[in-house]
Amino acid sequence: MKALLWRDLALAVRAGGGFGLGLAFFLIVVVLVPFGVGPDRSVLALIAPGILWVAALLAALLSLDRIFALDFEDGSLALLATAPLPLEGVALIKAFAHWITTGLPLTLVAPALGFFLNMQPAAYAYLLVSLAIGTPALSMIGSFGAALTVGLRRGGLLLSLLVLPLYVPTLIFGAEAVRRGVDGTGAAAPLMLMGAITLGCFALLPFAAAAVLRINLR
Amino acid sequence: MPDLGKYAFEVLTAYAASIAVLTVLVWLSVRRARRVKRALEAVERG
Amino acid sequence: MSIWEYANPKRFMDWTAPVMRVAFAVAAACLAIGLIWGFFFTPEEARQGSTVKIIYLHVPSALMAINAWFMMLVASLIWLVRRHHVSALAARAAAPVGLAMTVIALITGAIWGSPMWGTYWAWDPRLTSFLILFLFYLGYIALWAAIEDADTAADLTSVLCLVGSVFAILSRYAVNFWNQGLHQGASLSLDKEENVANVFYIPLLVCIAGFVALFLALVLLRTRTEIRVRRTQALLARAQRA
Amino acid sequence: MLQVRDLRCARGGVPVLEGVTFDLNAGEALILRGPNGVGKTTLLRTLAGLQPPLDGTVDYPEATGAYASHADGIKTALTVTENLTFWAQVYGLTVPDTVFAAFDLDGLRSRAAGTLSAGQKRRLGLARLGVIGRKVLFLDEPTVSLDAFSVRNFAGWMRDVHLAQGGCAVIATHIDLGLDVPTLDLTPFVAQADATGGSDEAFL
Repeated sequence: MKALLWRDLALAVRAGGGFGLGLAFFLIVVVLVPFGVGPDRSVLALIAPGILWVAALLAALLSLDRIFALDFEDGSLALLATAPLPLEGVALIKAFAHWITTGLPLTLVAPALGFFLNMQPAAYAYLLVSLAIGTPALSMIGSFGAALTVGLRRGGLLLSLLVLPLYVPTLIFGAEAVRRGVDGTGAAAPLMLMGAITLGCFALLPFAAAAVLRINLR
Repeated sequence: MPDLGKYAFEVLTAYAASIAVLTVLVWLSVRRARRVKRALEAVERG
Repeated sequence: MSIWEYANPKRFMDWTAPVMRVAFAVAAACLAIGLIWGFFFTPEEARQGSTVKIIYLHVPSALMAINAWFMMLVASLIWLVRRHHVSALAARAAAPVGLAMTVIALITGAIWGSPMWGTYWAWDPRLTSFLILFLFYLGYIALWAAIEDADTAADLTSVLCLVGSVFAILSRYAVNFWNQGLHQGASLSLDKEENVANVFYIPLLVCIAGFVALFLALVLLRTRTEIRVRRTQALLARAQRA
Repeated sequence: MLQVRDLRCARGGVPVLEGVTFDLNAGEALILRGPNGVGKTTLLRTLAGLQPPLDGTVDYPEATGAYASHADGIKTALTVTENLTFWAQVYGLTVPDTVFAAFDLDGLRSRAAGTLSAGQKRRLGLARLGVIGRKVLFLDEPTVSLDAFSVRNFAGWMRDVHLAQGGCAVIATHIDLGLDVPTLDLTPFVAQADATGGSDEAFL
């Protein structure tokens, strides 16, 4: 399992643009928002957490279809399926590698970008915590979606259509946690619920992803 | 016609829209069913 | 003959032909009676004025939108466990009908609430969860369309239905959490005072029966069509092989 | 070591082969012959466990099977050594130094796999088999895009290293490997047009 993780991280850094791709996209989306919404600082401050969360979601979504598609095309997915490594483990490791290359950098950079959107100072901490808890779920759900559409033509488009509805609970709880954190009504509840979803995803989705990979490898 | 009062427009649009969606759904399903049935009979005969 | 024998495609085609016609007849009758009765012969409700008449479309369609997904979930499980083609095709057949029911529920719900909320679309939790259900239906139908091999399509869509159901329920409560909720209380809940006054109640039941019958008839019709498509493909494949 | 009893396998829900039965003891190999599309790849994938058979059984000791297909699963961004080290670690082993010589990869150790020629990539794919130390091999056209010298080299490795150490292999190939091993022509096992078990059977 560690070998697969190291290989995927090495591949991401060497060939896939690695950490940069997700971050660049995230930066662009955040910078674009004021052009769309207008430079009014009070409006921006109000919507900053939501925008950052949606941007994180889209950045995660962007690099999802590469998780399995590359291995599927060059045959290593079939070889992995016949290796002693369980496919559930492969799905888990792929999700974790995706999180490290996209989710983690987003979480660290998001507060800094909050600065652009004139986010209230109180929100920085909550944003960081909520993204830290939420982005792993985005990667795991995304890994399942990628496994679902790995063999299909135009899989990327279908992947977004299938995965975005699955992101709704995490997005709602994530953005809500920051909002409640800021206006003092206690962000513990949404954070814990989101944490429950993330743990649930990591507990159950690898099996669904493995089952779907086996079907697609048939 | 019952006196629908202030919200006549809303009630009528709701009914019209719903009935429209249902009829389109039924019409599409029936049309596809007939077309597929003809195709199957052609293959079975052919 | 065990119940599973009825799921054999050929036998399924035989016994569903008459059932489908009966279902269409019942649906037409109930919908006609229910809607006309509800539209013409029920008094206006004190608070909502005549918009209460929308109840005869919103409640049944909302009910069917959710039950359609539940039916698809059961059909997917049957396919995954017993590999019965008919149940996978029935799930595929039910999806567009469920989608239509969700659309009706959204339209009627939005319009029904508009006097109270002042706008045609308010982010009310229950209405929003129908919007999310709409996206799930869309994804499910799109996945069926994207896969050539019939068995793989059935397997993948079944797994999507299972996973989707969990997230649909999660979204249902997440949405509640996100917005306190302006939706009217349940029109048909069991406790007495919450219930709709009697004079509205009977036509509502008739409408619900009509929607259920229509759903059943449409699913049978579309499943039979899917079976005929599969049979055509199978015959052509066999002819090509011979 | 490998028992196959009355195997029936399908491709895209359509039965392709049926009644396939053969045994392989340690140190033996079997070459599959037959026209393109007869089902060699389907049979190998079923034997390797990538797809469930419609009928019949495949028995070989737990966790000793390995599969190698046309696509040799090489990551172009990694070097030859990294590719092999990865596969070795997945199987919990280390890369034996002899494997570079056996597959004539000595000069390419630190070359990125992307810069290799088709023949060199194929040799790297085969070298993986030398690294993972699996006894029962299912090889689909292993010597495609290899020159005569490399083919003899591979055949030598198969005979002197793999089979000699008690391994066995089922190889689908058109190229004469120069190995004096039994061959199995799959034509008699082709499923009739109306063979049962396919996913369309319920609709016919």
